[in-house]
This record gives sequence, C-alpha cells and structure tokens, in this order.
Amino acid sequence: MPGLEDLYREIILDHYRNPRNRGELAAPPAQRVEGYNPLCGDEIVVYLLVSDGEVNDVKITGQGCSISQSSASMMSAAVKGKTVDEARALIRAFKGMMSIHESRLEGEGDDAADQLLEEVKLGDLEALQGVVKFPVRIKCATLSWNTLAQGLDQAASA
Amino acid sequence: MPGLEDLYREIILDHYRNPRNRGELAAPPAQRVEGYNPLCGDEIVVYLLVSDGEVNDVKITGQGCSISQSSASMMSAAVKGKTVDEARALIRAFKGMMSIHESRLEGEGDDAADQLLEEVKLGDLEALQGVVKFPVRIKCATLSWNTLAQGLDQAASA
Amino acid sequence: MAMTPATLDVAAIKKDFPILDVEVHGGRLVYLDSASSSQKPQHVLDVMNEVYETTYANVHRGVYAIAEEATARMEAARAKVARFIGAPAPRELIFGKNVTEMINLVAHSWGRRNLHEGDVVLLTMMEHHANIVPWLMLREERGIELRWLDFDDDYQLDLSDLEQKLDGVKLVGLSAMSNVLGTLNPVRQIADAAHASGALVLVDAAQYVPHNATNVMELGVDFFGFTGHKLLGPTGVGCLWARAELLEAMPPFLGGGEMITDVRIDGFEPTELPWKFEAGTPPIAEIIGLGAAVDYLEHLGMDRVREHERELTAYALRTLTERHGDGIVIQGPKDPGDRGGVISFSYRGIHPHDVSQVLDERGICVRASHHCAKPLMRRLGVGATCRASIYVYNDAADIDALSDALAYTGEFFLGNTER
Amino acid sequence: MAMTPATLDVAAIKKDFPILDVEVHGGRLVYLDSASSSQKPQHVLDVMNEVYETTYANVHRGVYAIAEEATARMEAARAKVARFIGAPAPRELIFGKNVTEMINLVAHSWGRRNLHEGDVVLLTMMEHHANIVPWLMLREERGIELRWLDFDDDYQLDLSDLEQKLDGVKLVGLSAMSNVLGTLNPVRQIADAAHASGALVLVDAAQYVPHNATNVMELGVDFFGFTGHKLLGPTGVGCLWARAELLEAMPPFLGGGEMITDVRIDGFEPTELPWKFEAGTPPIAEIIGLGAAVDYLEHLGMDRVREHERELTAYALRTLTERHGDGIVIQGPKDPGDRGGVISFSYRGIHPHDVSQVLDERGICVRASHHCAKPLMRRLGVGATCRASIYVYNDAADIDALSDALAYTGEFFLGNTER
Ligand SMILES: Cc1ncc(COP(=O)(O)O)c(C=O)c1O
Ligand SMILES: Cc1ncc(COP(=O)(O)O)c(C=O)c1O
Repeated sequence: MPGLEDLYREIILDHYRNPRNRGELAAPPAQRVEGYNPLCGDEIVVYLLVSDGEVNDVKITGQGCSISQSSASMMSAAVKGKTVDEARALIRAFKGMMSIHESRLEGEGDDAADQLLEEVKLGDLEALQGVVKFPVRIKCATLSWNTLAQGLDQAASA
Repeated sequence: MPGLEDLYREIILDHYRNPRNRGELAAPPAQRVEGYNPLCGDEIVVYLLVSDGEVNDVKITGQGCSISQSSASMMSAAVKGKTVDEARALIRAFKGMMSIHESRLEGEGDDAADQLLEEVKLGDLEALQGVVKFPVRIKCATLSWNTLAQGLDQAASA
Repeated sequence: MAMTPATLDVAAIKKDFPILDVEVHGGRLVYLDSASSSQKPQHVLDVMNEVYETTYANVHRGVYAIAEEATARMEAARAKVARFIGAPAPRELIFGKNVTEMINLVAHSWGRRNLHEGDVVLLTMMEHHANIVPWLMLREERGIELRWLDFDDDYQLDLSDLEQKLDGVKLVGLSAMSNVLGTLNPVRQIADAAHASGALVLVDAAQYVPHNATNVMELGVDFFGFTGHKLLGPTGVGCLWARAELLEAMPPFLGGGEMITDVRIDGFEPTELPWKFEAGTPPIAEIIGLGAAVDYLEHLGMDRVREHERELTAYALRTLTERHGDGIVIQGPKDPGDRGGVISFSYRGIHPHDVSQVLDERGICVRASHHCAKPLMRRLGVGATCRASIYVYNDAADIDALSDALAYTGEFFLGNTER
Repeated sequence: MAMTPATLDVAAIKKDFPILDVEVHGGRLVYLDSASSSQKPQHVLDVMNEVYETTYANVHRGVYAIAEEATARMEAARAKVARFIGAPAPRELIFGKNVTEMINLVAHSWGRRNLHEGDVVLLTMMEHHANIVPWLMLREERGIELRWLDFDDDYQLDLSDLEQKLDGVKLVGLSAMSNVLGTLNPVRQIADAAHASGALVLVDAAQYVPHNATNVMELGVDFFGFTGHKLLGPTGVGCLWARAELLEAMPPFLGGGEMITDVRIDGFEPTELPWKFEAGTPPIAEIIGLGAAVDYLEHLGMDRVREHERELTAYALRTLTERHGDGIVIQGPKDPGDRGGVISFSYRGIHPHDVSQVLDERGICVRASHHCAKPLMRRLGVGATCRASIYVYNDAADIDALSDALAYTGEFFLGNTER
C-alpha cells in the first residue's frame, strides 16, 4: 500500500508552503485562463505572457489542495522561459506520467506516453509521480497543466 | 419441504381427470363470465343460472393446470343448488383458506379469514388446502372462484 | 423508573464486522465514513451466502422448491423492511438499486404525470444531488419551478416563511437528515404544513433510517426513500415506500418482465403493487441481505442505536472543540439532540483532501468531498469539507484517534504548533 | 490437427457450485433453469465476501486506502467485463441493476431524443418483455410505430422481406438468442442490413453473452445489453455497452450523485462516460462479483463452454425425442448448431405447471411459464411452456434425470402408459 511519503515529497510540500510565481499579470497583453476541479472545488487562474513563440512570464492565483497548488507552482517554474513547443511537450509528458489510470479507461495503450516520458526531462516534476498511486488525486495534479494547455491555445489564436 | 402428496390429493386428480359440470349454458338466461390467469395462461369460462336467489345451474369450460381445473370442478359441485348467500360465504371461506400469502402482502391480519373457515364447511374443497404451501399455485386455485364472484355480481345487477 | 435505553456494547459489535479487524498502513482501521456507506456485519454476509449456496433461483413464477423458497425469503424481507419503517403494508415498499433510482422513479412516474409548467417543487438548501438533479431534469424538460428552503446560523431549516414558500407548491422534497450538516429536519411539521397547502411530501431518508427508529405513518409523509448500503445492507438495493393510492395511480416507470399482467404487440397491462414498479429480475440476494441487516439492527434496538450515536456525537463535538479550539470549524447544529452523527469540519485551513490523506496514514477513514451537495457547499462558501460520520461500531477511541491524527495533520502541513 | 476445444470437466465444475450439493426432496438438485438465472461458483461468492470483509467502502472520490482499493477493484472489473465482450474501451460499459433497466435507459435517453411520431422500431416476435415493454411505453407516449419480424417453421427469423421491413426504421431491437426457443439469431447480418438502411441496432444479449464467445465489434451492433445474474454473477447488476459517440450524444437518464460535474440550484452538468449514466452508489460488490464470474468463465474458455452446450443440447434433443416420441413437442430449431441450450417443450398435453411441479419432486428445476415472452406465446398458440436450460454445470446425467422424470409425470397424471 502506498504511503504518505510517496505522495508528499519534501519538494512538493516546499512548493505548497512557498508557491513560486504567485500573482497576476495584466491581461491583455497576458492570457488569463481559469481552471476548476469540480470534484474537490479546487480553482486555479493561470496568467500567461507569450510572445515570439516563447513563454515570457507565468503567474498563478487560486486555491486548492497541496497537490494542485504545488503542481501549479512547479509548472510555472518549469515552463517560464521555455518555447511554446517545449511547454507543450512538457504538458504531454507530464500528463503521460499522470494518465495511467485515465488512459486505461479509454482503452488506449500506454506506449506512446512511456516513450514521451523518456524523451522529455521532467526534473523536479518527477516528484509528483507518486500521485499516480493515488488515483483520486491525479486530477488535482493535472488541473494547472490542463489550464496551461488552454492558455497556450488561447495565445496561439490571439 | 412440502411434497407432491400435499398438493395433488387423490380427490383433486379425480376432479382433474373427470371434471364435473363441464359444458355450456345458453346465455342469456345464464350469465357467462371469463377468467384469465395471465401468469400461466389458464382460462376459464363460468356459466351461471341464478334465479330467486339460488344458483340453479353451473357449467364450466376452459383449459389450464390440474389445480385450476379441479378447483373449478369442485367449485361447480359445491355451489350448484346453493343460495347466492351461501355461495358468497363459500367464496369468502375458500379465499380465506387460500389467501394467507396474499393477505400478508396487504398487511391485513388473518383473523377474519380464520373465523370464517370455522363457520363454513368446505368439505371436499379442503383437499385444496395443500395449495397454500405452494404460493405460486394459489392463483390457479382461486381463478374459478374469482370468476364465480364476478358472475354473481353480474347476476345481481342483471 | 424512566426507560433509558442501555448503551450499546460497541466492543462486541466491532467483532461482528470482519473489516474492522483489517490493518491499514500497519494500524487498525478507524472507519468514520458510514454516511457514505456502512460496513456489513458477518450476519448479513452469511445470510446472502446461505441463499446463494442453498436456495438460489430467480423469484416469482418458479414452481420448483428452491424458487419458491427464494421468493418466500425475498418477500419475507420485504415484509420485514416494511415493518421496520412502520409501513402499513409490504406491497407499498418498492425495491430498486439505490435511493437515487427511487427518487428518479417518483420524478418520472409521479412527476411527469402531475407536474406541469409553472408548478413548484420546494427543496431545501441541504439536499443531496439525488434529490436535486431529478427535479432539475424535470425543470429543463417541462419548465417546473424549483424553490429553496434556506437554513439559519445553527444549520436548522428556516421555516419562518414556510407558508408563503408553499404557495403553488405541488411537492416538497427534503432530507430527513442532512448528509453534510447532520441536521435532523422537522419532517412532521413540514409535512403537516405541506398537506395543509395541498402539496405532497417526498422524504430522502438515506441518512435517517439507519440511525433512528422510523415510522412513516407518524412522520406523515407521502414518498419515503432510503438505501440499503448505508443500513448495514449490501450494495445494489434501494427502497421506496409510498402510500398505496399514490402508487396505484402512478404509471409504471421501467418496463419489462415482472411488472406486467399481459403484453401484446399493441399494448400491455401493468401488474399490481409492488411488482408494477419492479421491472426485471430484482436484486434478490441484496433484498434478503437487507432483511438480515434489519434483523441485526432490531436486535440492537433502534432507540439504543440513536442514543449511542447521540452520546458519541456529543463526545466528538466536545473533544474536537476542546482540543483544537479555533483550529476546527464544525458545520452543523451545536446541540447533539438536533443532529445525527455526521460531523463536517474544516481544519486549520488545510484542504480537506490533504487532511483526509494524512488521516488515512493513521488508518482513519473520513470523506473529503462536496458530499454530492454542491448547492449546499456554495451556500456554505466552501469547495469541500471533511466529514467524519459514525455508526453502531464506533466508540470514543475512534474519536480520540481522529482528534490525535488531526493534530498530526496540522504538524505535517503547517509545522509544529498545535493552533 | 484441427483445434477442437476439449470438453469441459463437468464433474469438477459441479464441485465449484455449492448449491449443487443441496438435497431437494431427498435427492440431488438437478438445476435446469439457468436461462432464468444461473447458479454462482464459490469463487464469485469468495471475491464478494473478501471485498466486504477487507476493503469495502463507497467508490469514487474517497481519499483513504480502502476507498481507493474498492474503486480500483470496481473499475478493474469494468475493464475485465468490457474486454470479455470485445468492447474497445471500458468507459463504453455502463452498469445498472439488470438488463431490463439498461434497455429502458436506451429507450428513455436515446429513444426520447431520437424517436418521434411515426418513427419505426423493428422488433422480433421472439423478444423478451424487457425488449418490448419499453418500446410499447414509447409508443403510447409519442406514437412511434412498432413492427415485427416473424420466424419460420424451424423457429428462425424470416428475413426474406427484411429490406422492406426496414423502411422507415430508426432502431432494430433483437435478442441475440431467444430465451424460449433457443434460436441464435444472425445478428451481424441484420445489423449490416439495418445500418445500410440507416437504422441503429440494439441487441438483448441476456442469453447470448453467458454461452458464447462475444465480440461486439464483430457483431457490428450499436447497443448491447446483458445481465450479470445469468452469467454466473450475483443479482443486482446489468450491463450496457454502446459506442462512445452514441453515449456521448445521449442525455443522462437517472439524475443524482456520481453522474455530474456540477450542480447549481438552476442547472447541472453531466460528467463523462461511463459515470454519466451511473447515478447514485453503483452495485459495487456486484460489479466486482461479475468480474470474478468473467474470470471463472474465461478460465473455462468460452469456446469450450459453447461446444459443451452444443453437444449437451444435441444429446438432450436426441434423448427426449427418442424416449418420448410424439409425447414431447419441442419448440425450437432442430439443428444444435443453430441454437443454444434452452429447450422449450410441452409434454403429453399436461399443463407446464403440473409438469414442473412433478419434476420438482425429483429435484429437477425447470421453468413453467410464458417466460416473459407473451407475444411469442400467442404466436406459438400456447399459454405457457416448460423450459429446460443448461449451463456449464450440467451433464448427460441431468438430461437423463429429466427424461426419466417426464415419464413419471405422464404416469402420475395420465396413468400407466408411456405414450
Ligand atoms: C432474452 C432476455 N432478455 C431480458 C431478460 C431480462 O433480464 P433481467 O431480468 O436480468 O433484466 C431475460 C431474462 O429474464 C432474457 O432472457
Ligand atoms: C441524503 C442522501 N440522499 C441520497 C443519497 C444517495 O444514496 P445512493 O447513492 O445509495 O442512491 C445519499 C448518499 O449518498 C445521501 O446521503
């Protein structure tokens, strides 16, 4: 049976207690996107400044459990300064790491996800891998990433 | 566990093999009433000649299982020549004997039925008492009696 | 001498529930989530096994011995459950898969026949989704109006303007006990007012029947639903009691076998109660299992069950507030006499998911959720709460374990200070 | 060497079913009513007991260990049952209480959205009430037309004018195997014709899935329902598979918990598949038990199951006609390759109730009934039939016992002559 230490790695608690990139950006020029997890009531707002195919700045507000908040904080640190393509690859890789349960329900194989995981370096984010053992919490971890994906789409069509 | 001998008493098989009062009566003057047990497809037609408050003649046609057919045969023998009031008392007593299962579902007590049973002599009909141990067959046994009751009502309002 | 019910022998009761012997994360299981679903005593499992192992067959119409026996046992369980809630006749008790289905049955069958555009259904702000969504669907479909009864600062329904609120109302739907706040609602009072103004009353008793001696006639209601799995019974069985006249006037809901007297290629005749509303093979073993659960509860005595829970709830409210002070905020009535053993709380601003996760490490099961009551959550201004809920197998040690583990949770997330 | 599946080891299988050890009227139980409901192997009971005794909790959203485990087991069972019928994705498999409910789900949710006055639903004359009454209800409600496919002298569907019959048809509803005649219907052929003329196909596979290796994609159908209790599983669980696009476009059926993402006092959003159609607490233990039943059947091998039943049906048809000659009339296809192990018959003019009653005295369980197929009974010109039906635990000795007891029944009612 997985234990607390699998879920709440030190680095996660650190991001929870000291969230990075907390705050707002003027929108426009920034994109403002809201995410919402109806199961637990978690809310997140992602502000995204994209120009020349690069994520220049990211800010986060909202409230929720330690997993959703630390995941958002880590996400912001990971994509800030990356190209949009890199950010998208990161989203895919992160969701690949998380989606073992969900993709089974879809009846898809996990091969593609496994391959992506090998190609993209997740770094600190791998601390969230333990969440997979707690299926109910996966949606907490992926909330900010889904919101980010929406923000990137929005920026692309802006 | 109740056995076959509880259900198929010799007298029942006798009525089944040699049904009494089989046939039709001209209607009018007779009442003609159909009964139908949707559970097993049993059908019965009761012809009833009532005058001056007396059941002058009864005839039966139809098809069905040994219980429904012998019950009809016994019923015809029992009410022929009786007054309408006696016939009604017999119906109540017979249904009282049979309805233990049904009346429980209605939430009624069985006291009234028990009392009736003591007052009215059922004679041969008591051979059908074993049916009560086979709840599915109760509706077979009561079919002709319900049909008779309808016929008496019909005669009363004719 | 006054008749005070003796307290339950919880130590003995715990032994009747095999799951309470299980180790979780190396410790004992402290199950405080009975409002979600109760655990099952060995007796219930034994009875279901015995049916499957000795006399299982499909019910109704089977002429052979084991089919007769299975039918007799199922109908005996119906009679038992009906008696347990004070229903005058077993045929007024309909079985389905859960109480959600039973409320949908009322909305489809009674509702579609009796509710038309502009008709009002009055609900409370503390309803479970099971008693909201079916009415929202009917609202979408035919434009009925939903109206809401709010509650006061002590989480009790605000009945000050009940008479005005009842104007134009055809049906009042309320839970007899809130699955979030624990509030025991004044069902009789509301039913009398509703009837006086010509409305019928549907009670969601999912949280009430398991914990209180129940008499539907004394409650004076019209439709009354509850669910087996919260009542020490198996999953897969729900119950609806309603007055026979109402059920008889209603069209069938689901169509199929068992619920007809005749089917032709151009029409059908529904059969009599209760089977008219029980299309298809019923949950046979589950109904019999629920009957066994009722036996178990009657053996304990429902008055004692209530008294035990009232005492333990009082202990919990006292213990938690004394130990954790302002750190804990409990959403629910203060007086244990006004409420059942469902305690929703938030703890030191830590998200309910995180609280529940850390409690789990100590083997403590509480629910962190909106508890299928999102309108209530919005009304309370929270996304979710933690909810600890008790039943016959819980004791003061379980509450102490919760209280200790909350302190640990605070340390884990917020560091070493207890407040 | 051709791959012929080895025959089942029925002696060993019988030991897996505790009820087959029971004595009835002093003799062994000869269970020949599996078409009504199957018996349950010990394995299924063990798995359900284990869940209740070690890891029972309500599913979904619970953050603690036993709730996670119960959820994981239930969803694993969903994936297993989906795979068992060749469904491409577990989320296309919806659970309810029985197949009757699942067909009603289609009629309510898909039907009320897609069927309008004058639209035609084509059914067969051998449908079970479960696949008739929901459509009769829709006919009453909105004036759809029902059309009927008849069958020929060998009890096979008459497809000679299928194309004309399909004109104006929006949905074809047919059972993959008749629960009265045993006929295995040409589902693929009918589905192709239906699709070519723009109709969807709903298959009632209650009698098919338990006895045949199943692949919904190869059958090429749209909606596919079956029921757990005929499949060695517990009572209280039914299944509907349908293509995801269809399910996604359909409005929800029952409203309540589990099936929403949000509920406000003025509206709600349904959640994703499969939960959108699973309002309220699902039959948790029953779904897991059904998963265990599928494990058991896969262990036997569905090809072997079918081969065993084909052989035993052949034996039964031969034995009964050789012994009883004109005394027995069997309603169903002659060739065991065209049918399953459901044998309806009448015996020497003795009423089916009486036959079944006397057989019971010998411990033999057969069903005497209209088998919830009254339109078929009328078409056959009978009120009821006797039906003997087999499964994995039946063998030639069971058939011999039936045959002997029939002779005894004749003597009992008609005196000493065998014909
Ligand atoms: C062909 C067929 N369809 C539907 C049903 C109904 O199944 P259930 O009663 O489990 O809903 C049955 C069995 O009774 C059946 O044989
Ligand atoms: C008050 C109340 N109503 C309805 C329900 C729904 O019960 P079920 O899921 O068994 O239908 C619940 C429990 O979840 C409840 O607490």
